[in-house]
Amino acid sequence: MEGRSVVRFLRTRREATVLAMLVIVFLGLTFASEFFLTGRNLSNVARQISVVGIVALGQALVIIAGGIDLSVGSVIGLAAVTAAMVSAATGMPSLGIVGAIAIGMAVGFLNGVLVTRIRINPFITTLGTLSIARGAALLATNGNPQRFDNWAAWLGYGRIGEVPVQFLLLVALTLVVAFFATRTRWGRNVYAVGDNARAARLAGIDVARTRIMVFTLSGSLAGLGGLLLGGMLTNSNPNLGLGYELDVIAAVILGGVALSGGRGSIGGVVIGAALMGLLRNAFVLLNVSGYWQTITIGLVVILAVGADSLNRRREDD
Amino acid sequence: MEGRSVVRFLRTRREATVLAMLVIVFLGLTFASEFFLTGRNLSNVARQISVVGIVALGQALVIIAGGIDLSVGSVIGLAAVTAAMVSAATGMPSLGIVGAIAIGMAVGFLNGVLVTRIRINPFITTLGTLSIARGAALLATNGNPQRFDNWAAWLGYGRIGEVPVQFLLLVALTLVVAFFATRTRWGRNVYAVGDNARAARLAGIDVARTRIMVFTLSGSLAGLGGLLLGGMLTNSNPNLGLGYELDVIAAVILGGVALSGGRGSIGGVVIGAALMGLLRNAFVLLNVSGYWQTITIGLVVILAVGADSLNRRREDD
Amino acid sequence: AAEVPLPDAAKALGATVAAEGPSEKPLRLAVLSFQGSSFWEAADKGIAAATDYLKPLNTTVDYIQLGTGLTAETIVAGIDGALTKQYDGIATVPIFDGTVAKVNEAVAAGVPFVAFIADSAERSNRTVGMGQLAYDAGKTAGAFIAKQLGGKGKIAVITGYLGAAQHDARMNGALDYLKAEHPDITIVGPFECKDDDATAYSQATDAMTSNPDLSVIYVTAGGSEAAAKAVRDAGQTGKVGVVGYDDLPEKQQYKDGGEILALLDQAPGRQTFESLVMLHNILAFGKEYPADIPVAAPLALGKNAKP
Amino acid sequence: MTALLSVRGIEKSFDRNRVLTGIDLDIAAGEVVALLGENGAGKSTFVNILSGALGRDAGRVVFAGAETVFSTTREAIDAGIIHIHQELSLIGSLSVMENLFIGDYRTGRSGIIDRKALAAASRPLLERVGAGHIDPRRTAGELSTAEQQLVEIAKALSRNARLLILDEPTASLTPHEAAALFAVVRELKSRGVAVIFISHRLEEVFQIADRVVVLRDGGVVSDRPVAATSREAIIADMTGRAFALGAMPPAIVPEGAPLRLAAEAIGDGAGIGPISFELRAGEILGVFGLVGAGRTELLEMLCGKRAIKSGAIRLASGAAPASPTAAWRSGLALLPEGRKTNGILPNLSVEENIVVARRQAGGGLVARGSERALADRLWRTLGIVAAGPGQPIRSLSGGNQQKALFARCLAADPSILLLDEPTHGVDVRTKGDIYRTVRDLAGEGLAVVFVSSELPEILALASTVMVLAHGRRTLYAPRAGLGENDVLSAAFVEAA
Ligand SMILES: Nc1ncnc2c1ncn2[C@@H]1O[C@H](COP(=O)(O)OP(=O)(O)OP(=O)(O)O)[C@@H](O)[C@H]1O
Ligand SMILES: Nc1ncnc2c1ncn2[C@@H]1O[C@H](COP(=O)(O)OP(=O)(O)OP(=O)(O)O)[C@@H](O)[C@H]1O
Ligand SMILES: O[C@@H]1[C@@H](O)[C@@H](O)CO[C@H]1O
Ligand SMILES: [Mg+2]
Ligand SMILES: [Mg+2]
Repeated sequence: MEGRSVVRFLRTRREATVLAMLVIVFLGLTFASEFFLTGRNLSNVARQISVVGIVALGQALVIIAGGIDLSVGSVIGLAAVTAAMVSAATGMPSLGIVGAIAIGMAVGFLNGVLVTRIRINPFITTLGTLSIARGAALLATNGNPQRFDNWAAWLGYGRIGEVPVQFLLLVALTLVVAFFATRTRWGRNVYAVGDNARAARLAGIDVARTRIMVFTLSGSLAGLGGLLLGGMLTNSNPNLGLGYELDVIAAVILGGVALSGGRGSIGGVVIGAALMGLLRNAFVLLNVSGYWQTITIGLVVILAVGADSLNRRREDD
Repeated sequence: MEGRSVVRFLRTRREATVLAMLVIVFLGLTFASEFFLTGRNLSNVARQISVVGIVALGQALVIIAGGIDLSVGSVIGLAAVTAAMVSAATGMPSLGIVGAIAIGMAVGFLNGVLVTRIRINPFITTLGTLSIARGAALLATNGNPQRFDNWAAWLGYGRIGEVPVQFLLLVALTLVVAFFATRTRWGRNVYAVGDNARAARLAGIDVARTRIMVFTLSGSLAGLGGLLLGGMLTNSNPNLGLGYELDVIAAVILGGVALSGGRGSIGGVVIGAALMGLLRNAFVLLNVSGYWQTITIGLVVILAVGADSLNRRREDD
Repeated sequence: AAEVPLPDAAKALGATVAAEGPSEKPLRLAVLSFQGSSFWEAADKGIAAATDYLKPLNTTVDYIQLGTGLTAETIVAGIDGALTKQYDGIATVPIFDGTVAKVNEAVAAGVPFVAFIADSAERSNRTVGMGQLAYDAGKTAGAFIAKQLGGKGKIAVITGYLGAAQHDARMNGALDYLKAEHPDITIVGPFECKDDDATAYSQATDAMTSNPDLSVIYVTAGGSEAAAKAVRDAGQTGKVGVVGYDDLPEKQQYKDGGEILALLDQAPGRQTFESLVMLHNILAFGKEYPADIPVAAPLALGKNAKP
Repeated sequence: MTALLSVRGIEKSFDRNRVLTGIDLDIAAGEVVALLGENGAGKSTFVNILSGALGRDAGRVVFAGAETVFSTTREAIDAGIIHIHQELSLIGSLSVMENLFIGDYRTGRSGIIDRKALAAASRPLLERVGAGHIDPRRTAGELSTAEQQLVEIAKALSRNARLLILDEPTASLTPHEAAALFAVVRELKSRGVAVIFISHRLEEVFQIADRVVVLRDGGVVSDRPVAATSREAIIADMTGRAFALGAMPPAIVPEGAPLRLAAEAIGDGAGIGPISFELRAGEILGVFGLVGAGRTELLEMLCGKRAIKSGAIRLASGAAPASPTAAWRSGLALLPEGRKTNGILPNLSVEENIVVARRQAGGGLVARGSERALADRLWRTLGIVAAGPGQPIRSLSGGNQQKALFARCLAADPSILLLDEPTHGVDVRTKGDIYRTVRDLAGEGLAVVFVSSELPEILALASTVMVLAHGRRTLYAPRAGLGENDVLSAAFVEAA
């Protein structure tokens, strides 16, 4: 990119504002804490970003397609216990991995079918499956945490050198999903469907299939998220992921995806997740008081998006 | 209404499906539990519906205007502690009432200004103020519940005969808000803005003012909700209202308000809140235990909206 | 070394463990705890007292606040941060099983680790674990309830979060005991209130309505004062009593009023204070403590309790 | 006579795109000024500035003797400037009567709506625009496009207009309804209301305007009394060169051309059909009818969007499509009516909008290079005016959006082209381009169904004409040998 287009990028893209914000927080932390720029801490941050980031990739596609997926938090919990229980029952960790992703895929597919075939609003559909998936996780385990300590769990806790495996997965998946979104027909169709579903359909796009696909993807990635979270803790609690949906959606929107559909980039989403993770790390490093943490998170979310809005006034409405 | 138009109403309006569902649950409970149709229980149900119902009235207007207000749960907590602390500090319960509603109003107004002037997406804005308001409530109280036991609290715990004062407030506010929405200039403008903000602006409607107004109203009603909840418990916990936003939004959508804005009725919203309240009552009356409660709530939400969707296929996309 | 006398603030919390003396080299301790309720506020008092007490003894205590959301990931991230910042010792409330691996990692790295209030259900290698044994506390509650009922009657159970180990253990400790020892006691519920006062209030109210013969409401976590308020509002004071946890100031009026029969207290301030002092003694003097320090579950009785 | 409106040096740019470079214009009370120009000339931009919907970069506006800077449409409306926008702007969820009095609903200071009074005040307005059959309590969203347009015009009457701006008001009206509109305009004119009238139908200009103002390259290139100009002169001013649409030779279906599609008594079970026809390679089937006749529904059945409940469709290329997706795959391309709601993908680039349908038939990977080349070629062929292929299509002028949608159809290389009002909002030159393109494609063997409300267009282009009325086929005959009257009388057949 030449100089001019860098400036243009910064002026026109929401993810640029968040990237700027990320850089500021990063520099601030470098000066504020001697421990921030240690390999160990960066590795912690990388791990803390990963699950939210991975789940946000799928959520981003759903939102770009004009939907929303509130069920991801519960799917994380359900997949985590599925991974642990399937591994334990079969003695085969690989089946645990398959199970976690498959159960997420199934919930996502169900969401997609309810939204497109029965035509239930996505917010309502996934609010419903949020409850159902959590209930199922509790029912399956009787509320008991499940030991999950095998090579499948290694995906969650393992490191290669200093780098968490989770983070490598995030990086790889980001590349794959970004490629999917920008360079494949199905990915471009996701944007078209979210932008104007009616026009997309008349232009020959199978809208229902596109929507089912993104929900299924989002569910699968949430399933993977559950596997990683359970693995990281070497313990799958049915309550894992409780409330994650709001964090994930915040990351997606921080990253520049429009809640109204049709707009947003995958790279931005990961930047959004990184900003949220960095803040949480800052709280611990700088001993920020509990109540101020809550307030700060709120302020940053508003600031990041607000700075961007002031920068570029919308032309519409 | 004549026979024909009753049928038309039932076939065409989402609130009719939910009303039918409500009637079914009501009848079912009448047979299933001897205690259901006692004055005492109905009075309990009426009280349990009230706060969610009142807060949902404001939320409905926000959603009809094309926005969303995630901050209501936190505003409930903030307003509850404000009521208690202001009453205690000034010795004047009336000032406690004013304080609760005023703080809700202030958060709502802030939401409105951020959404319209800084043009931050409502989801993000209110996700931010959700954090900030909760943090403020915790900060003000240091996490400690505040004794709130004076005549202002009576609004929350009092009954007139068997009827909870809360419920009378819900009924009165429903009538007022319904009248506002259907019969006043400002109310109709709310629908216009939510349906097509650009067209509304071109027709000379002050879109920003309309939006600020609905957010302010929603905040004020959430403030009142906090006052009532704190009063009911004669104890204002800064954590009151945690997670209420999802319940309130579910009630609004169950009641037939379209998340895309422009459509919905106020009466429907109260029916939606009543259905949620009745279900919760049913769980205890019928001793439905633990995990099944979670699953049932999810199923009912999907069923109520799904039955309606199947009934009337959407014409779009 | 001579014990350093405890300050009044610590005595008020019921603390008995004293420092063996000042440390030779400067020590840095990290304590990680949550915020958001009067329970954690009470725990904070112990932290503040220990911070003041240990400062002249060459030990600094840094308080890493974990915020208001109790999750395993938050605790793990907090411990990770503390390890990064190379503290000499760590004290926290590792309430979830998901923390086991991280605690073991800290101990393996040579950082003594003290758990207070609630340990994970699965045992970690933590240096010391102090706190109530939740299942046993539940059993104590069950025995108390049985005594109140004279072995016969009906109780309703309101639990905090289903799947939260501590809440489940308190619930099961009581229920297993009652089912085994007192089959004539009928159990209604459990109902999940998610630590929300308003929900607990409604559930208590509905439970009394649909069970006119109800005598006790057992609340395993947040919401006991709301349940007590429901009893008062329903005019059932003296007929229905609440048994719950944590003897906190806002519950006093219901003990006095007779709605609360008993609260099992955990003395959170004492636990945090003693955890930090033990860490100091371990690091500065190589003092050894038992790996498990059970904290008794004393019953703070209300007016209407049968002793 | 002093001017009611006096405009000097209006300038406007979007980013680096200079759209208006200094407009001067005077309009007197009671004068009807036609504002003409090619797609993207800046007509809508200019009138949006007058009515406060857009800000200006430079220039002065004096209205009714006072210098004005409207920052909101409300101020303009209060001053008496009423603007009917190019895109329909009714509020679908409000009733017709609420739309007529939108914003204050005749509530006065109380703010409380008197529904009876509102309905009573609405009826005469609807009658004046020839829409007396519409119940003012109906929800506006349920009305057909044309009915909505009429309500839109009635809306202008509800306000005390001193200057009425009509931006392509007749685009979705039949000649009959347009005539009713012109009657209203004349009545307003006689009461001293000034009117700015934008249209791409030049014959209308001669019917109604006093003066003709032509915009090109962001400035006024000519301003003449209507009597002192001609169709040719206007076109020359608009395009910057002499230009003639030139009579095209009549189209004829080539002898023995292969059958591409046959509709056998198809109906949707909801008032449309049974309709039968055949379509051969190289044939242009012009479908005429009044608004509401069911032409759009017919196309929807052909492309698989609307279920066929009776009868059957046979396609040379395979089975009848069950969905638009299948339709495009079997070589049917559809240019839908209503470019904003059914056509454009607003936030996507012009290029993506052009290639989207074609892409569905390709592989999984997006072939960027060939897509760009194709979009570039069509872009040039159709003369789309925009900053570049990467510009979001929503910021193109209406006519240019329509051209991009036409390009979308061509990009898919179809064997059958279904066009629903393809020249809506398209300027004369482009209309000519589209006609020629359609003819050329037909010459290469493409089969075309061309739905239009403009009779001259049907007659000039079609090789076969079909007329629908009330969902039934009332005429189906080769173009040769048909006169205007044959077609019109078939369109006006009463319901059975
Ligand atoms: N919001 C916008 N952002 C960027 N460019 C715009 C915007 N609105 C209009 N333009 C550009 O300004 C130019 C003039 O557009 P305008 O809509 O005024 O044309 P018009 O004369 O009304 O054309 P038509 O006959 O097609 O309606 C076009 O090139 C268009 O792309
Ligand atoms: N959304 C709608 N709700 C109810 N009726 C509708 C709707 N859309 C169209 N109709 C009705 O369907 C019939 C035919 O529709 P339509 O106006 O699309 O026909 P058409 O011949 O294509 O006319 P044109 O395309 O010129 O508007 C009309 O009677 C119209 O009122
Ligand atoms: O009693 C519990 C404590 O043990 C701790 O879990 C915090 O919440 C309280 O309700
Ligand atoms: Mg225009
Ligand atoms: Mg049509």
